[in-house]
Amino acid sequence: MIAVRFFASLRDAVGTAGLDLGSSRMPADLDGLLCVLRERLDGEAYAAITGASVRIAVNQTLVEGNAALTAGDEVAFLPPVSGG
Amino acid sequence: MIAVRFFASLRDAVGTAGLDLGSSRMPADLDGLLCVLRERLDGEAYAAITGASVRIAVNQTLVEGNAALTAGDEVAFLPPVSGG
Amino acid sequence: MLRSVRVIAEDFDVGVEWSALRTALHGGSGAIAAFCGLVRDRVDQETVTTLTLEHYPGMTEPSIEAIIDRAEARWPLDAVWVIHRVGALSPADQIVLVLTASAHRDAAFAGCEFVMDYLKTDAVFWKKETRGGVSHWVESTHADRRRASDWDAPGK
Amino acid sequence: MLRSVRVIAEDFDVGVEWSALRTALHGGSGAIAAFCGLVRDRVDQETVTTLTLEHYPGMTEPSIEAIIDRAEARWPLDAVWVIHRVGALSPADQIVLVLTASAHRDAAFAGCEFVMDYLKTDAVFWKKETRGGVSHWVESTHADRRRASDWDAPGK
Repeated sequence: MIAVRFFASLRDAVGTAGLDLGSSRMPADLDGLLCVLRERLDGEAYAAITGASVRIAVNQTLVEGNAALTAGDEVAFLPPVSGG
Repeated sequence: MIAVRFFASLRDAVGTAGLDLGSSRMPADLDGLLCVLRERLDGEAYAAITGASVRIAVNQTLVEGNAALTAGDEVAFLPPVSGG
Repeated sequence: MLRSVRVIAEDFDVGVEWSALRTALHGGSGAIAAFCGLVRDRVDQETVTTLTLEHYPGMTEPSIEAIIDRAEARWPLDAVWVIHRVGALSPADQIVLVLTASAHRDAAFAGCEFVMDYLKTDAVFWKKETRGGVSHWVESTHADRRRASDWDAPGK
Repeated sequence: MLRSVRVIAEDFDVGVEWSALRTALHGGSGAIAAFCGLVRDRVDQETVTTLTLEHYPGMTEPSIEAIIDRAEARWPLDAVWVIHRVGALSPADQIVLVLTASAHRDAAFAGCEFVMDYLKTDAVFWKKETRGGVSHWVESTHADRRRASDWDAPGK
């Protein structure tokens, strides 16, 4: 199972803070996870989480491009940050 | 009477924090005051208070060059400052 | 180097932090610099009622540690302490505190400013501002990003 | 603009000053910067035992006010507070505190650094350092004077 998390504006866009994916079909990598999310989310929400400024973290580490996933991984969709 | 004050390294050089000048002969300006001090101080002390880096304040305001003095004025000899 | 990174919901007491830092310093430190960000009551002529800060526990702290690592590699710092609040804040509330210490003031000031600049652009926080009755997510500004990238300019 | 200039022999409590400043600020201030200078225990490999600060009452305070005037003319500052101690200080003692507040952090930081730089070169204080059993008067360094004069460079 993969835990998917959406933060801040992406949580608002998706309508939930997180989803658990893969109890039936476990995605092998990020690209596979995005395919599952495209089925699960409405078009606007999917567009939001795949926006150019969105970064993806696997187990709290930023990844670029595709990345393999294993059961228990946490995948987070992060909109642009703003601290301080 | 003119109150003359020496600060920090100049106080050490002159050996006193201040002198009251002019009970007998009141200097009319800074140049006159310096003449009186040349008589009163030893050569090393006079050299110290007339050093290139020494600034002079009359009544707590820096002055450049000569300046008229009147009774009750306070003339201070200030070595280079260093705060903070 | 002394370091402390705390992401907390409750308010912090600058006096308490200051005293703790001074107690922990060795005698070679001649300079402490501090910065604190506060919630402003107005932005673009509109009254701000709430600023809500969100973070990603387990990712936010390392993102701050990474900023401190870069500051430590760049200046001879004796200490860098960062406290960053999360949750719903009101105008005049304290948001963030950065304390730095060094032998000399140039490193203390530069380290403090550097950490603040990158907290704006690289630390994993999100801000939602409620003003004029409307809530919206705030992104770091172009000016924020330029301030941060300026640290890589030659001569800095 | 809120301003406070104090030249005092006793120690100051940064927490008390910080709280007083925050209470006095209006809600438009989003940034507080602070700097505190401490007596270092060693200078040039020698143990420092005492740092004695002397001032010229009646002239020192206006010399600090003049520095604050220049900072106020240059940046949109909501507050500048300066506390400078005089008398005999020991290693780790606090010497000086500068607090600035502004709507944004760039002005708060710049104002704080500017005031500190000119306190080193223009404020009427003298410092006598006792180290290795010998006392000598300390002058502001060439680096101090360059830091101060750099504020007049184009582009600052």
